[in-house]
Amino acid sequence: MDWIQIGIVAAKIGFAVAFVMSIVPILIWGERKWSAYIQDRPGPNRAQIAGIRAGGLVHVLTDVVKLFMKEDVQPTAAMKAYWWVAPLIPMIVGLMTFTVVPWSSDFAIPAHSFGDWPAADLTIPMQVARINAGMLFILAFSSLSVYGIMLAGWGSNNKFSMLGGLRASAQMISYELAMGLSVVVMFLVYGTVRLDEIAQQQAGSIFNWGIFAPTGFIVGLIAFLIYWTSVLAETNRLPFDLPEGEAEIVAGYHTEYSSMRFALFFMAEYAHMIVGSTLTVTLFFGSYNIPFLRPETLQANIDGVLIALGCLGIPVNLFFAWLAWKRRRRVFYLSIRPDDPRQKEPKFWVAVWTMAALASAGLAVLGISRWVGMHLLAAETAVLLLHIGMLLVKVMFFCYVFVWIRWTLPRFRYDQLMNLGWRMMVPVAIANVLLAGIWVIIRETFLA
Amino acid sequence: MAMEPSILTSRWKIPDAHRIDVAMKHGAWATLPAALKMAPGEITQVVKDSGLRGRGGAGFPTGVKWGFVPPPEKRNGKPVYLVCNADESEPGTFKDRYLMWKDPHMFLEGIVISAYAIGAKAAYIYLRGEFGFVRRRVDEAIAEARAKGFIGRNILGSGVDVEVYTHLGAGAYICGEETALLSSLEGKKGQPKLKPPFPAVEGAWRAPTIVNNVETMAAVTWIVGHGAAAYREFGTEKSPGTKLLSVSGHVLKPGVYEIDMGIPMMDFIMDTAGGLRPGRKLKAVVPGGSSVPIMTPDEVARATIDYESIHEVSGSYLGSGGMIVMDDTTDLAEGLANLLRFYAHESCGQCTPCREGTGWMFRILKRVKEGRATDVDLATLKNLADNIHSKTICFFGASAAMPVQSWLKKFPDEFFGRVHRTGKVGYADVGAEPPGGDKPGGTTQAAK
Amino acid sequence: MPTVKVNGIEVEVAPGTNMIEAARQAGVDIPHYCYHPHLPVAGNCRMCLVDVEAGGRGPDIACNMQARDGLAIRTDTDNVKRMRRSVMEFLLVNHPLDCPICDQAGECRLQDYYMEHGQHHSRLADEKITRTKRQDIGDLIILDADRCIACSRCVRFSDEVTKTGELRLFNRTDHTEIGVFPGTRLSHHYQGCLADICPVGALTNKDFRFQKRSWYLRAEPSVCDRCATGCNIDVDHDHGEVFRYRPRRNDAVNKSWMCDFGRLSYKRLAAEDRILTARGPEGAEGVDAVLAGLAAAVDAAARDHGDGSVGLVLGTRATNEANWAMLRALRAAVPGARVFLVEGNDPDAFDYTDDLLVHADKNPNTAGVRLIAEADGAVGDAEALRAALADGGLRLLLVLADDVLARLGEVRRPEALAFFGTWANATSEAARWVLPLAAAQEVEGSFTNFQGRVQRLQPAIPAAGDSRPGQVLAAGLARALGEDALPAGAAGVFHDLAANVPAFFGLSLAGLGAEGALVHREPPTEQVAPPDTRPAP
Amino acid sequence: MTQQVPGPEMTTGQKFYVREVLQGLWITLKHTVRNVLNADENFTIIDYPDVKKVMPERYKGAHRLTTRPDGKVKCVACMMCAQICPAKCITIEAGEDPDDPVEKYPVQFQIDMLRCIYCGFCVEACPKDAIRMDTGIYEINGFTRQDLIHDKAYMKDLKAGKKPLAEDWYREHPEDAPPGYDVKAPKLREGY
Amino acid sequence: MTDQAHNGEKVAWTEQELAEIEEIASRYPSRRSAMLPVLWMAQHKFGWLSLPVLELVAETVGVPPSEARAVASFYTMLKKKPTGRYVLQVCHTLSCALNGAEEIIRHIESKYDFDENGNTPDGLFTLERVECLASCGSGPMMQVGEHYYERLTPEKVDEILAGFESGEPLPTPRPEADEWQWNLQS
Repeated sequence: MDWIQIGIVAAKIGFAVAFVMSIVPILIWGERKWSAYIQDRPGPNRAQIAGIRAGGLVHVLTDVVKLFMKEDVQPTAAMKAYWWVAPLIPMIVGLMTFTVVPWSSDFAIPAHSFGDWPAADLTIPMQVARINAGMLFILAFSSLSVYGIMLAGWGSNNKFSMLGGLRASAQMISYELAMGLSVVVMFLVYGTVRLDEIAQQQAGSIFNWGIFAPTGFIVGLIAFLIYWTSVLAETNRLPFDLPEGEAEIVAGYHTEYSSMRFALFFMAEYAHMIVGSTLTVTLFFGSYNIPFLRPETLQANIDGVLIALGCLGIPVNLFFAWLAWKRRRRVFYLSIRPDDPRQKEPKFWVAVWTMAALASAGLAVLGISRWVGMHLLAAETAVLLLHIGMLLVKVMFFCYVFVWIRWTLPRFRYDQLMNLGWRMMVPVAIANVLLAGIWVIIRETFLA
Repeated sequence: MAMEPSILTSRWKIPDAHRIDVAMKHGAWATLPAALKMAPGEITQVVKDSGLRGRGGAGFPTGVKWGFVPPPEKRNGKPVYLVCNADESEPGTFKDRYLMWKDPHMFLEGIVISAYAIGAKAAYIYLRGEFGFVRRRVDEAIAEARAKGFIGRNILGSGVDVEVYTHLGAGAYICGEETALLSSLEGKKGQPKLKPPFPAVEGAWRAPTIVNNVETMAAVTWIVGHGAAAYREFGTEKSPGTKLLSVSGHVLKPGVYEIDMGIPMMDFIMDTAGGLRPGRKLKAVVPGGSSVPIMTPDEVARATIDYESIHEVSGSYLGSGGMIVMDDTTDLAEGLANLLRFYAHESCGQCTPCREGTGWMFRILKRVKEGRATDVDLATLKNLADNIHSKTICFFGASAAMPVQSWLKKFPDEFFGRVHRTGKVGYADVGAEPPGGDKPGGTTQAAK
Repeated sequence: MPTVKVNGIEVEVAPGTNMIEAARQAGVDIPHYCYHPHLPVAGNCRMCLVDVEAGGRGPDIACNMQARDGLAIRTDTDNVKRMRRSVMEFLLVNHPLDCPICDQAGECRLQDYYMEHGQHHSRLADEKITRTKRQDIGDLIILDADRCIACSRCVRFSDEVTKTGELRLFNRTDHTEIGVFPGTRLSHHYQGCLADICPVGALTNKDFRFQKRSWYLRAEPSVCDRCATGCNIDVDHDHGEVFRYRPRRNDAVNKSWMCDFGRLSYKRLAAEDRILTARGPEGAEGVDAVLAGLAAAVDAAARDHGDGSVGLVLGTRATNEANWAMLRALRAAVPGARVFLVEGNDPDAFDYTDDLLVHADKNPNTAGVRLIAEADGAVGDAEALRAALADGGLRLLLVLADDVLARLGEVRRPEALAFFGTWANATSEAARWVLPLAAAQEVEGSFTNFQGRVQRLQPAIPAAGDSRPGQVLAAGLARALGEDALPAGAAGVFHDLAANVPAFFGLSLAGLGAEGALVHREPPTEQVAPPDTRPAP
Repeated sequence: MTQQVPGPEMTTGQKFYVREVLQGLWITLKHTVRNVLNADENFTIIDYPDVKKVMPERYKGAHRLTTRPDGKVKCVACMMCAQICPAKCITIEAGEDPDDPVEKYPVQFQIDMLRCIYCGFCVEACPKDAIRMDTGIYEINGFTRQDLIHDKAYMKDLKAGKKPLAEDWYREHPEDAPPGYDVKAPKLREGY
Repeated sequence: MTDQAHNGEKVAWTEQELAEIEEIASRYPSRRSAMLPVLWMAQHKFGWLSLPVLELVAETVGVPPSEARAVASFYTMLKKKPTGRYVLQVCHTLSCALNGAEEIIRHIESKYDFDENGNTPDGLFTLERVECLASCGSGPMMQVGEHYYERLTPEKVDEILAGFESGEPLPTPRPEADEWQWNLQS
């Protein structure tokens, strides 16, 4: 391994961490705003920078500042080692699991693209670690996060924390089983545990997606439902957030945590959401693939795609700019003082959306440039960016589904939770595995 | 009319009959010497036999009343007082004033005889405050009689002492009620006292007291002089004797008439009293002072003038003989309001129903008169009258209630025509017979 | 004894009893306003109208109906209900809607009977008649003629009880208005009773005015301690604060009345000069420490100078129990101690006496202490005390409740003085040890009034500050002196007292009842064993 | 002991809750979409605290003491509100006003808003219409406990918050309406 | 006892009046029974019953002053306010009302300017509406002093009042009824 390869791996690690960690604050903001809209509230709207509130995004900044500045309260009777290490585990686990997720098709650098380098065609897999264990690695790691919660619960030396920790571990272990079984179904139908291969298999039509064709529809759908439900439980999100049952056990396992330690738990939850969404997308929803556009096709027709995207982006962004301009007549702006700094906001938004429109125009220009043969942007790079963008869009959609479900459904009772897990999902998952096996035999035998 | 007897009024036509010399020429003070020769019990018996009923209004047999005075051994050494009730205040009644003015010796003689009969050493003539001029004449008569030895110590050498004093009231209708009169005589507010004890047992100054009307006293003179049998030749079986009637209102010859009891009422009104003004029809008659129930022309036509007949025919009373005749020009609502104003003005203010109720009834009637009332008010009025009647210390409450009850009952149209009809109240609610078309009895809260 | 029937219940009553009282004995409450058991019958409110079943005619008022054989009344017929409703309506026709500002609210007969007998909707469509409101007619009375229902109770009270006749009903008809002669004021010292007997809010107590709504108050029966009459009172209190005294009916003592001096004496419970903490030679130390110091001094005096150098003055203002417990405590520890009884009035007693209720002796328990002293046999009087003080032999004097120094006047003071009292006075000023004695309304115990009637006190409020009942202090002193056997509870002390003082033979604290019990004028020769009413240990 | 009230029997399909869950999701989705798109109409979502909701007339907000024309409070310290208050949060000290025909007035009238449960019984019980909760004030806050004990002086100065709803107000005062607002066909209360 | 109501004059009885009071009081078993006669005397002497007068009466009769005021307030003929020289007491009860008492009252009211107490500013007249005066048969009627003016018509009222205005004294106390009583006319 040479330094370049090490550099490439380091860059990929950096990207993976950045991918998760940059979505987390946006997700936190998104959850606040979406939940507010679901409940007909305005959501966060007080924090501002020079009158610009950015729809409440500034609050995330203030939260970060606040959490850094806050006193780190440490219970006297806490078991120090456990207590210290506990918040780290879920976060590390969340980031670790992301290492095997592919975020694009392989990135090929043709030989001698940059003078002498590379010596031969260099194919860089777009995932941090392409290991054979693949999904198994994820299963192994994600089950570790329960340690963080258990240690936090135990180490806090607080009965609420302890109860929360116990609940969490019982819940996570219960649902891991069903989750594993539903993943097994996908292994069967894909015939591999490697996520990059799974992603490749789903290219093309959306009927190549995991929940559809390769799985004979019903098997994949059932597997998806079980998997998604388990993911909800694994991430301790509503309707399965019993470890934090505020009404009964205060805040559960992280009752005693404050400041950045609490923030770690907090972020870990969102990191898990992102990882969960990413895996869902990877397993069932075509991974990074753009529907109906195989990577090869995409690369071949990248000019047209860029032009189309850019041209579509301009009116859309201008429409949003127009909306923003219209919003200056809201009762809100009539209610606050004329010299209030927030009066600038409509202009700000108009500017932002105009910039976005310009960016779209730039995209179109890039496509045109390729079309006329100027090659301002390499086709491979464009494909990479489009794939990452596609993945981002899909992941964000499922993150929204997380939030959506949270603010729609009420919390389960603990016995209901256990009932559902053990008496409903596990049998159904086992049956589904059988079904999948039959399907695979049929497929291999009759349809091949 | 030929049949007009002249027992009490025998000296009225004689000029200056109030002078003792003139009066004695015509038979005054002739009975006294004979009476003094009788035992007190004998006189009482004669009066009892004559069936003389008190002429003040209640019609209680005089001799029976005298019999209530405890015998000397039961009096604890207390004296007996005779009080002559000359507080003639009943609207429509003015016979006593004539009697005292025209022929004071007639009743003075009766007073002395009565005082002797019941064993009283002092007799008080309680005159209403407005009768200052009458008092002067009575005082003169007393002085003349005293000079002749008919009044004072050792009357006519018989050893009997009777002092007669006049006592002037000061304007209060209620002082015509015997216990109120005694209170007033004692120098207090003229408020009726509780019965029992009755005045004949415990009256003025807590001593046995007999209170008799002026006309009664005058009749006693005649009865003792002529005997009970002679007296019974006049009048009817149960209402023997003659009666002074004072007629007022819409008749051509109002005034005081002495009549033989039992003559037809309509004849009396139409002939003796001069009849109505030409072209007028009789509308109603109040036969015995304002407080007795009213009579319709039909009842007048059927009734004869005596205690029983009037009550049987119309439920009314002969009372004090103050007959008020009303022709068809009369507005009965206004008339009743006028009467109630009188009662509201004259209530002594002692006991609750009368104190508060008369004023309230007047206020309602005032509104009825002015057209500001509804038929619910009429039901209230009737109900109030029922609530006052016989719930009070003295008879005043009933006196105020009876006109309301009877006027509403017998002339409902007069009142219903003056009020706003809500339809909640029917004729039965005011105690009236429902006419043909009207449904019997509305139901209102007031009526309940 | 005539037998009458009330609602079918036969009841035998004393001759001359009216039917309201007879019905009360039959357990039937007949509503009334103008009738008052201690005033002449006026019969003008008409609220007590009842149906006469037998022995009379028609509906009649119960207050003016004397019980006689064969009389039967009913109070539960529809007619009676109708009559009550109509009378209530008449009473309220011109009554102002003053309940929110009226102090009588909560104990107002109009309200009570209205809830029970009223018709609960108004038929009055006309203006009400108004009369003069808020007239200041006496030191203790505000008159609101508008609220008056002309029951004339106050008129009869001022005519028959105080015989001053200031109050009259003026005018007639519904303009009848209660009042005094313009320019004059109530002059007697029973003004508070006017507010008590007024069934509505026309006469209200200026002192109590707007202080508290009556329904927040709880009443505890007690006895007034301002003079030897010992009027029975109800102590109205809320959350440990006394707001007023009201006379409690006791026909043998105060009927339904009490004087204004006694009535206002509730203020003394929270007065500035209350002794709230124990004080010894070194300042405030706590009751037990001061008692210990006092006991040491008693011991020392008795040891050094003989028993006769210790003296005790019994308190005519303290309860029987306090006196007896004190006497027993000292006699047990210092058998030869000299005991005195100094009668007389303290300087803080009010200077007024009449022949109605206010007794010349302003101490509530003179009679009781006399009896205790008599039973003890060796109690000296004021002269004896003066003499004992003059010769200097009396070195330590314990004083219970009374301002003995003021009563004695110029006298040589003892070397050391201990004062058990409720209010500061000349004796407490001069005392070396001062112990806080709980006031009469704060303790359980008994007073014996001038008639020899033993009347029970019950604690209405907790004792103020550190103060304690006399028997508790006495028991504490006895303990400090080494005597542990004496009872400290009031019932126990009274039991002991009844067993030892002949005049009290056979009495028990719980057995005194609401009206008290007379002591034996001539003590029975044999001791009657009192019932032991002490609670089981 | 609680008692289980039997509900209607559920069908097998209902037991899976799939339809119900989807219904719920559909509703919340609708709200999200509408709020995102209607954001500039700004009436389903109010930009509190810069824009405050006008409370309906009968909204039970902070208490106020009504006054007579002469400026004195109508309250006569009858204690009815204190009596009825289930939270026992009203403290009144009565006094006599010698110059006033009403005689009795509250020297002090305090409501502990920390205890108040906004039941409105005090308003019902008041015989003088002296206390009302019609201020429309729903922001009851303070930095100390003492701040949240509203006293007579404070409550006396509060005014009735009987503001018309925005559409009523704009109908009468079109000049105040936001530009483009259609006075005749208001679409303001949608979403309530 | 002095009072503004009596121009600062002392309110007291003369010797002669005291003797008369004693004579009246001797007629009754209790002294307080002389209350009404003494009140009458006081009213005749002082014109009306002011508070000092009531106090004097109460003292004379031996009752609390409040009692004297209570009694005086009960009776309508005892004047608690100053009156004019001629008190025109017009009956307006039923019988007189039937015969037009209101008309007479309105007529008198229209002639003079009466204040709320019924007095004219010159102190000559006081108009009072009174209840039945026992002259029902001869209504409408009014009493001035002790004299009954009966069967009134507006013209007759004018004549009577004109006489008073010219200072004519009150006629001899008597009712007028003699002149027209039907059954006495022979």
